[in-house]
Amino acid sequence: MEIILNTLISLSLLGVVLAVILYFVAQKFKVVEDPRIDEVEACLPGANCGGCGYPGCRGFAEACVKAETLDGMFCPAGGNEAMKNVANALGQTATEKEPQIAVIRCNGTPEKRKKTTKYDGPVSCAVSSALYGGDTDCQYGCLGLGDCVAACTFDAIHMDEESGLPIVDEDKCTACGACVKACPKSIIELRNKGKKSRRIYVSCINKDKGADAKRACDAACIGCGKCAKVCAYDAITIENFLAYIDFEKCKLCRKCVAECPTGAILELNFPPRKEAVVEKASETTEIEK
Amino acid sequence: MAKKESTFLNMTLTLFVITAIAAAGLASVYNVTKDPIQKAKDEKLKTAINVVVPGADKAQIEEKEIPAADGSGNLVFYYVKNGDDLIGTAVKTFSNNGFGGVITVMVGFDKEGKIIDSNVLEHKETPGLGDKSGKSVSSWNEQFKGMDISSMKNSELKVKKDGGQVDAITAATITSRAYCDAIQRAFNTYIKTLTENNVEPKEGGNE
Amino acid sequence: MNNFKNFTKGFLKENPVFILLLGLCPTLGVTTSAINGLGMGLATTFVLVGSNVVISLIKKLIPDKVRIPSFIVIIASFVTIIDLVMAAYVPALYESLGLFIPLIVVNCIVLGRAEAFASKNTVFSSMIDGLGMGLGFAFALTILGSVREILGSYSIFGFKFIQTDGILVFVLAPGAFFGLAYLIAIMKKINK
Amino acid sequence: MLKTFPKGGVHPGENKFSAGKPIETIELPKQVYIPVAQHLGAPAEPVVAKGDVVKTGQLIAKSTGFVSANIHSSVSGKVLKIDKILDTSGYKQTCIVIDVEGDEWLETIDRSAEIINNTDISAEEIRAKVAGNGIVGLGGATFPTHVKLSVPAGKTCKYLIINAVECEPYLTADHQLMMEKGEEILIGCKLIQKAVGAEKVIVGIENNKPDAIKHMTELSKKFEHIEVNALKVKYPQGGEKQLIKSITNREVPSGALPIEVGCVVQNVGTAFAVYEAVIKNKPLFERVVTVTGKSVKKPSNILSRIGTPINMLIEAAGGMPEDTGKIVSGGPMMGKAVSSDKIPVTKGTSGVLIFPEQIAERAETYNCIRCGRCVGVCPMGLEPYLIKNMAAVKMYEELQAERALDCMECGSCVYVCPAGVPLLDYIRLGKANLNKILRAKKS
Amino acid sequence: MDYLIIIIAAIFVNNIVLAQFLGICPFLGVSGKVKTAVGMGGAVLFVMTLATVVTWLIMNYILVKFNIVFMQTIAYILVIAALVQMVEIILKKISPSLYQALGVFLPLITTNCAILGVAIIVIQKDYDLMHSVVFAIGTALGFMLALVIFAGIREHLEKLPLPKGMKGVPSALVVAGILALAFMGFAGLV
Amino acid sequence: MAINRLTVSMSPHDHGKDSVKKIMFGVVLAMIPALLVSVYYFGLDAIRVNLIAIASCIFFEWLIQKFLLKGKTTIVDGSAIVTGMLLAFNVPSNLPWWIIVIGSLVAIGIAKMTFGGLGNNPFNPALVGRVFLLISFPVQMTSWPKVSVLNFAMTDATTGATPLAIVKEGLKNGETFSSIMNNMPHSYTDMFIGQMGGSLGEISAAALILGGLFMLFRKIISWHIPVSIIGTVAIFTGILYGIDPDKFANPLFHILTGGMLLGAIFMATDMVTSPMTHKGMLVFGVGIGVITVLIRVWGAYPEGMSFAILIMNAFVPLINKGFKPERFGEKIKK
Amino acid sequence: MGKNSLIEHKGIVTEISDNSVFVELTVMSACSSCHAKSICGLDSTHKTVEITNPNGVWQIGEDVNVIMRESLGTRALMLGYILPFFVLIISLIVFILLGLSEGLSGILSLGMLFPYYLALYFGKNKIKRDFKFNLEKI
Ligand SMILES: Cc1cc2nc3c(=O)[nH]c(=O)nc-3n(C[C@H](O)[C@H](O)[C@H](O)COP(=O)(O)O)c2cc1C
Ligand SMILES: Cc1cc2nc3c(=O)[nH]c(=O)nc-3n(C[C@H](O)[C@H](O)[C@H](O)COP(=O)(O)O)c2cc1C
Ligand SMILES: Cc1cc2nc3c(=O)[nH]c(=O)nc-3n(C[C@H](O)[C@H](O)[C@H](O)COP(=O)(O)O)c2cc1C
Ligand SMILES: Cc1cc2nc3c(=O)[nH]c(=O)nc-3n(C[C@H](O)[C@H](O)[C@H](O)CO)c2cc1C
Ligand code: SF4
Ligand code: SF4
Ligand code: SF4
Ligand code: SF4
Ligand code: FES
Repeated sequence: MEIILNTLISLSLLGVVLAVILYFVAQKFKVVEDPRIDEVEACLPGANCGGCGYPGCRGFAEACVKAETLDGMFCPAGGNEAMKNVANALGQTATEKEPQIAVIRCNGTPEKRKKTTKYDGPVSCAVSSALYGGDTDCQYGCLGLGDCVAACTFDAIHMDEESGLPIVDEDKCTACGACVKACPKSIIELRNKGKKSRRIYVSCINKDKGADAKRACDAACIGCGKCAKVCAYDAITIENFLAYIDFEKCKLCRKCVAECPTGAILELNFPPRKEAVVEKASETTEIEK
Repeated sequence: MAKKESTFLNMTLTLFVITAIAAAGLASVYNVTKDPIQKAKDEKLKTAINVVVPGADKAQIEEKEIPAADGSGNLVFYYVKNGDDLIGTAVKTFSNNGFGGVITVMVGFDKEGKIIDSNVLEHKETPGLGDKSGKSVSSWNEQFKGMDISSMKNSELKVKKDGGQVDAITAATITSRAYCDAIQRAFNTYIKTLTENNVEPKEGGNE
Repeated sequence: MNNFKNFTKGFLKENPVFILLLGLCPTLGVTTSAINGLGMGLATTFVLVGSNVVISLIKKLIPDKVRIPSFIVIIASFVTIIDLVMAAYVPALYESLGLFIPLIVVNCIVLGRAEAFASKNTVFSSMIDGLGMGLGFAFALTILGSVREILGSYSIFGFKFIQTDGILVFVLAPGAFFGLAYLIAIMKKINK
Repeated sequence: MLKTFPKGGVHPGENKFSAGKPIETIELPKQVYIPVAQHLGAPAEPVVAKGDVVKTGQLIAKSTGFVSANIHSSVSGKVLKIDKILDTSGYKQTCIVIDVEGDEWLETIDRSAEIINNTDISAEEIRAKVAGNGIVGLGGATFPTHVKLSVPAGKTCKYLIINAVECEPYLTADHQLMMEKGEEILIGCKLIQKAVGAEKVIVGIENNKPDAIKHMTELSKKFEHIEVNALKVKYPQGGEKQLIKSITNREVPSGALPIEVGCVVQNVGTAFAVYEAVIKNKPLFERVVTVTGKSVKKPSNILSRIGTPINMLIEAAGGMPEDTGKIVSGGPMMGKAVSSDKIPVTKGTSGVLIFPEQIAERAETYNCIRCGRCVGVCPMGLEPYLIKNMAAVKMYEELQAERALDCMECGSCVYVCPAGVPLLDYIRLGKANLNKILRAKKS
Repeated sequence: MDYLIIIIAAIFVNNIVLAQFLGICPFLGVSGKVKTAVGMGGAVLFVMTLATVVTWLIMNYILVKFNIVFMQTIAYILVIAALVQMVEIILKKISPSLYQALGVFLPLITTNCAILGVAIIVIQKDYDLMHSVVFAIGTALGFMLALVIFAGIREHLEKLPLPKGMKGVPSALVVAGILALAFMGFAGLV
Repeated sequence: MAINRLTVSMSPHDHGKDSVKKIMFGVVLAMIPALLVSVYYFGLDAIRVNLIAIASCIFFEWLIQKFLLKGKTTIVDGSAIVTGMLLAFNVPSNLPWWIIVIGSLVAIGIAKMTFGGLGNNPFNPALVGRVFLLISFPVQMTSWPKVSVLNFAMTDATTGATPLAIVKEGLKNGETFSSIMNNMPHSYTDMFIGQMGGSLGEISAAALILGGLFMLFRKIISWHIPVSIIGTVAIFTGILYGIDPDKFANPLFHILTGGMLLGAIFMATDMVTSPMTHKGMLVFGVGIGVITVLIRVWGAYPEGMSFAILIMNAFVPLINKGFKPERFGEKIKK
Repeated sequence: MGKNSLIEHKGIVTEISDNSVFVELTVMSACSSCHAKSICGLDSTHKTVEITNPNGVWQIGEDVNVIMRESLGTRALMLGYILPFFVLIISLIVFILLGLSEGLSGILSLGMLFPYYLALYFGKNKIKRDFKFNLEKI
């Protein structure tokens, strides 16, 4: 019994003393960590890729909790789904964002774009591009040394053995943009993923005059302007002998694709085109729907 | 549903209550476990003694701390008695010369001062090498059984390498030596207690 | 369903040791044998479950600012209970875990914190969470303990399968680090 | 004991095949490609248009700032176009393409061979002529010379050091120039001395050119305050800071200019160009280029017009060897490998080296084995392996504390590295990115 | 002499991290920079000594007196938790700028595990106050040594391309293992 | 004009003659004399141990690179051979084969490949292997066969202690150093040429020094590390010996016995795990010397070289931070 | 420059008063992603730093770098931890040598920290002057 009494007295006293101490502690730590941060963090993919612009997922979670709205907050890795969860957790609404994906704007396979020199140095696009324009006559094209591959935390981009060009894995790419930053040639662009993942874009960024571009690479955009003429939606602009398709305006009608004399415009994930269908633009649109 | 506010009083009270409850709970648990813990401890000691003085588990044990003969610290003597009848004496002894520092050894002497058995209690020797001196690991310390140190020449409780009679554990001479040292210390002290109690000392055995 | 998920995540996806890298001291310190690891793990589980339940029961009564100290008191009480109980009924295990039993406090504070105060959780889900985390911890400790015991003393749960000394390093400090290092690497791979 | 700089340095094989070969002129090309950016600093602005007829020596592109230089036509003929043409940089750059017709020089240029020793010209006038005639440093950095000749207020120049070290293996252009135009060079030195107000001119020549040392010492007796110093052979003695250290034992502080320690360094070729510009009124439109290599039939020192495609020089040196694997513009240690044999000679082209295939490729690379040799040989006292590692993991900002910007890219570290680590590749990357960051911070 | 032996033993022979397995989390977590490691070591030195003094007093003058030694764990953890925070609060109240400078300089991690461990070990070893304090100092110095060595190696490894699976914690643990192996050479030194 | 595709690379375009491979095989060459001596004294066992160690090191390196790291294999660079040989040099010649294999696995797998292979490892692989074995298999690792000249029969040689162990034992038992040395079966000359118990590569000071000189000449190593280690040991033990020549062994004894020379010449000099600058190397060497003597004189182990080198390996990054090369233009600053 | 290196932390301007800018530091090393930080690191992620008389013009919500000389960090460490450590143990040693009992010495040496902190309190203005941070835009 004595022990119980002793215990009771001393420990309770301790409790009171501590309470006093902790009262002051609490004054200092007014911001007790918001438990919602944990909840928000749980909704995030946890890749710590930095795509959101915050230091790691936790940083983003804190920012989300602290900010009054979720405007301008987006986790590219988790995408809309993650943001919806975050919004739920915080009792707010998330702004939907068109899902995006990285595309490689170079199609210079070894057959189309002959190697003219041998690069002898570290396997690094950054180093190579500091040395010279690249081992082909195209000064704009992909160097094929895979800085983008190394930059991707989602294992979503790989070098294709045959073409020597990177390929983006549709399912894995989260459009975090790490590869875009890594490419010294600015070849990679984030574009809207498109319905059923269908995309059309000019797979070339060569700004040389048509003849020069063509000499360097058979797949080059020569800036002839045929595509721009055929486009009914005004989605294609030509600048510096180079066509660019605005993905906001493009309606995926595929007319330009057939028009391009060098095949520089790529279409992705469309069903195979029946010869007959190509003729009638209207039907092409049908297929899409 | 509303959470308690963090006022000074509130906090003090809450914490007071929580600690009080905790204290009460713990004290009860302590009360319940007090005896089993003591029993476990006794049990352990008894088992340890029983290894070196068989029969100790059924006997009473008297405990006494006695300064070592060479003044290097205290040894604990456990007089194992059946009523008034002394079955043997277990001595908790030590040596500082182990490979990893102190080795604690329990030695049992019979009434004549012969070694009944011995065992290591604690050590920091290399596992697998030094710890072979423990009874549970090997029967190495069988060789001490029945030794009558008092009848031995000064040098005999030593490893063979040092001119004694004891076989060392392979590649662990240091441990073996320390073990002998501990036993010697126990014996010397044991003899000293006998002399002090005016019991006829046996010959030899002093350092 | 959600509870089930909560329960299992402690094993692989959010294993406190292999993935969250929490509570590494006891993980390294007590795992000289499988049984020690298991014992430590179960002790931790007990504390975690107990404190989670108690806390989620009374959390509404506690003002925010003494949350943490109350929490500490409760956990420490459970630790003391398990400490006393182990000393009384499993003295051998108690001795080999030694210092690390009181240290359960630190671990459990860390492991249980977020869960215990998550505002929405029910008592039951708190318990499940504690159970999952605790068993995940026990799982990790048992694995590491087994590895070290198998390599270090050629035995498993005390059953010796080769009658010689093992590779001693594995029962010593360096072996703990090596074992954990490669287990973490393997777990990372599995989780991928 | 001959003087040299104390720390670091290497001894690459000298391979001076073209030593002693007289400077020769070759037939004019049919077309020249003259880049508007041949110097450090802002590119020049073309002042001619397609179809214009130009004379040799005529200004075709105008300096666009203080640190920039005029460009003159190296031939007479008609401007064909102004277009992007591949040059030494490995990228396409703006060039003025001229169809050659005859070789009609501007009348203002004194084409006689007579040596005129007239230093009675004011410093301003010297600077004006140097600037007007587009003189840039010919030692490799192509820094506009008039800038260097304008000593900033508050600073004084004690020594004018003439860099005749030519420490790069293979190259012999400066050597040969000294043998043939020694006197002109020394007059050029006097002119520069006057412009910068130096007390003394010291010509530093490495000991592997005994004939040049003798010749120049002989000639220097004719002039006051000119001294020739023989130096122990060690690469990169030609580096400005190393040369100053060797000769004066002064150390230019990190990030500072030579004038900080009272020195100005000019290449011998530059001195000659200054002579020609000031005395003969001749713009810089031709220079001596060493064309050499183990497989080259006729290693030569060629006086080439700017804009000549290098394959013409190679033709003149006996033709392109069958097994050519690499062509380098400049020396083997600092020169730039070019991606085509048609790139034009520029003011900075000191040599054209041809490497056969078997030695064109670099040594096999391993991980760095941390042997410390790169640290030992770095003349700037840097830790190349560390800078490389940091650059490779993108720790660009931290490079500043490691003094990465002090690296002069001499390549000594790569030369000795037994593991063949591409140190300099990454160091350059690191420097470039660090500079980017610093510039961004400033603005 | 006694004290010297305790210190040497605590730093080298029974290094808290490498042999006793305490304070592993901060050891692995915040040891990326040598400067910070030294700083943290300094902070731990003070906090550990302070905590040892206080807990020792509590043990010997409260728990033992009232015969409630079994309350050790709960009393210690409470006292340590409060103490560690108090130090910070006092600093903050006394000189906000000093506190801020520290905050910028150090990632303050309070190594509860190690501090609690030391407080308990000291009691287990039956040290008197002075020996306890010396032991705490030795332990803290051992912690600092391990932390600093480790920070050096980490800083170095960070710049190297390690195999993917070994990056971060696994390689750090292997380094710790080899360090522990090497420190075993000090066995028997005291 | 048809020319080949030109190679484009960054400057410099010239390269010195040394390569990793040449360095590694240089070290192997430098170890040959010590190997020959060990064959002379330990018989074919010496070769057996060497072959097993080298083969298993190469095998594990290949295995790990091929199947775990899935990168290119670099076993041809020769570093695995050096590690294997040095591991073999550091164990008794009668070590069972499977223990050697475990040692190789630890050296290559744990100490080297964990960090990505040659050049990245912070600790000396052979020594990690050795210390691992020493602690794991103390019995086998400390039973040294007695030397017997040209014993090719491979009969069970009797085991004997190393001079270091004999002296340590003796001193601990209160004998004086000189009396121990009088009973010692080995004279200083014996120790110099290699007639004493010990790990198979460490016995002959003469052969090791020969190898060291060769490496110095080939500029594979510089003098700083060996000289600072040996100098420190000589001074430190000299002072102790001066204080009490009965209780402490003399410097010559310390230098000639145990792994002192093997460590100083071949293991501490491993460039991967030693500092980059000469000043740093001196500090490194002094550290090794001091720790070795501490362990030898006061520690439980008779030999402290391996531990000392590993401990100083851990300090290398700090030494590299503290002893940077003198920057050009630094002194003039301000 | 090399010797006098700087410590930088990212932060956000949260408050501006007459001559001070308050910046909340956002990331703090490894702890920022640790689950346990609010227990052990005591919310070290939310540290606010006051910068008196900063150069330049700042706005609330702006991202900035807070810069401090590293030597200041070392000094802060000295004042905050190392000196009180010495006060503690030296007074402990002195009291014990004076022959006081252990418990009393312990309590007294703990008490000795008060004068230390008092001294610190009186010196706080000087400290405030010395410990200066700088701001930089990102
Ligand atoms: C890793 C290692 C651990 C050792 N552990 C012990 C030990 O625990 N006990 C011991 O007596 N000797 C130990 N030793 C020392 C020996 O094996 C030592 O050489 C021996 O005890 C002396 O024996 P000797 O007198 O037969 O040479 C150890 C040695 C090593 C290398
Ligand atoms: C921005 C800048 C300004 C310079 N200003 C001067 C100057 O005022 N005086 C001068 O003598 N050199 C000046 N230099 C030239 C350098 O000192 C140096 O000669 C030039 O960069 C080439 O040297 P190098 O070939 O050794 O690299 C300047 C260089 C640069 C990059
Ligand atoms: C590594 C290195 C080596 C150099 N070697 C030479 C050389 O051998 N001869 C030379 O004239 N300039 C050499 N330079 C260029 C000089 O540093 C310096 O720019 C030049 O002497 C300045 O004179 P300039 O402006 O007249 O060219 C070298 C530069 C570097 C960085
Ligand atoms: C002079 C020199 C000494 C070496 N010493 C060792 C050694 O002691 N242990 C070892 O494993 N490798 C040694 N190596 C080989 C190699 O450097 C070593 O395997 C690397 O540490 C592996 O990354 C040595 C190499 C050289 C050039
Ligand atoms: S492919 Fe590019 S955008 Fe897509 S996930 Fe990888 S790095 Fe991010
Ligand atoms: S896309 Fe860019 S980064 Fe990727 S391989 Fe090509 S050049 Fe390199
Ligand atoms: S680091 Fe720069 S200066 Fe130093 S040796 Fe290498 S290239 Fe030359
Ligand atoms: S010379 Fe090469 S191998 Fe040696 S340290 Fe430098 S980079 Fe590494
Ligand atoms: S410090 Fe994390 S469990 Fe000990």
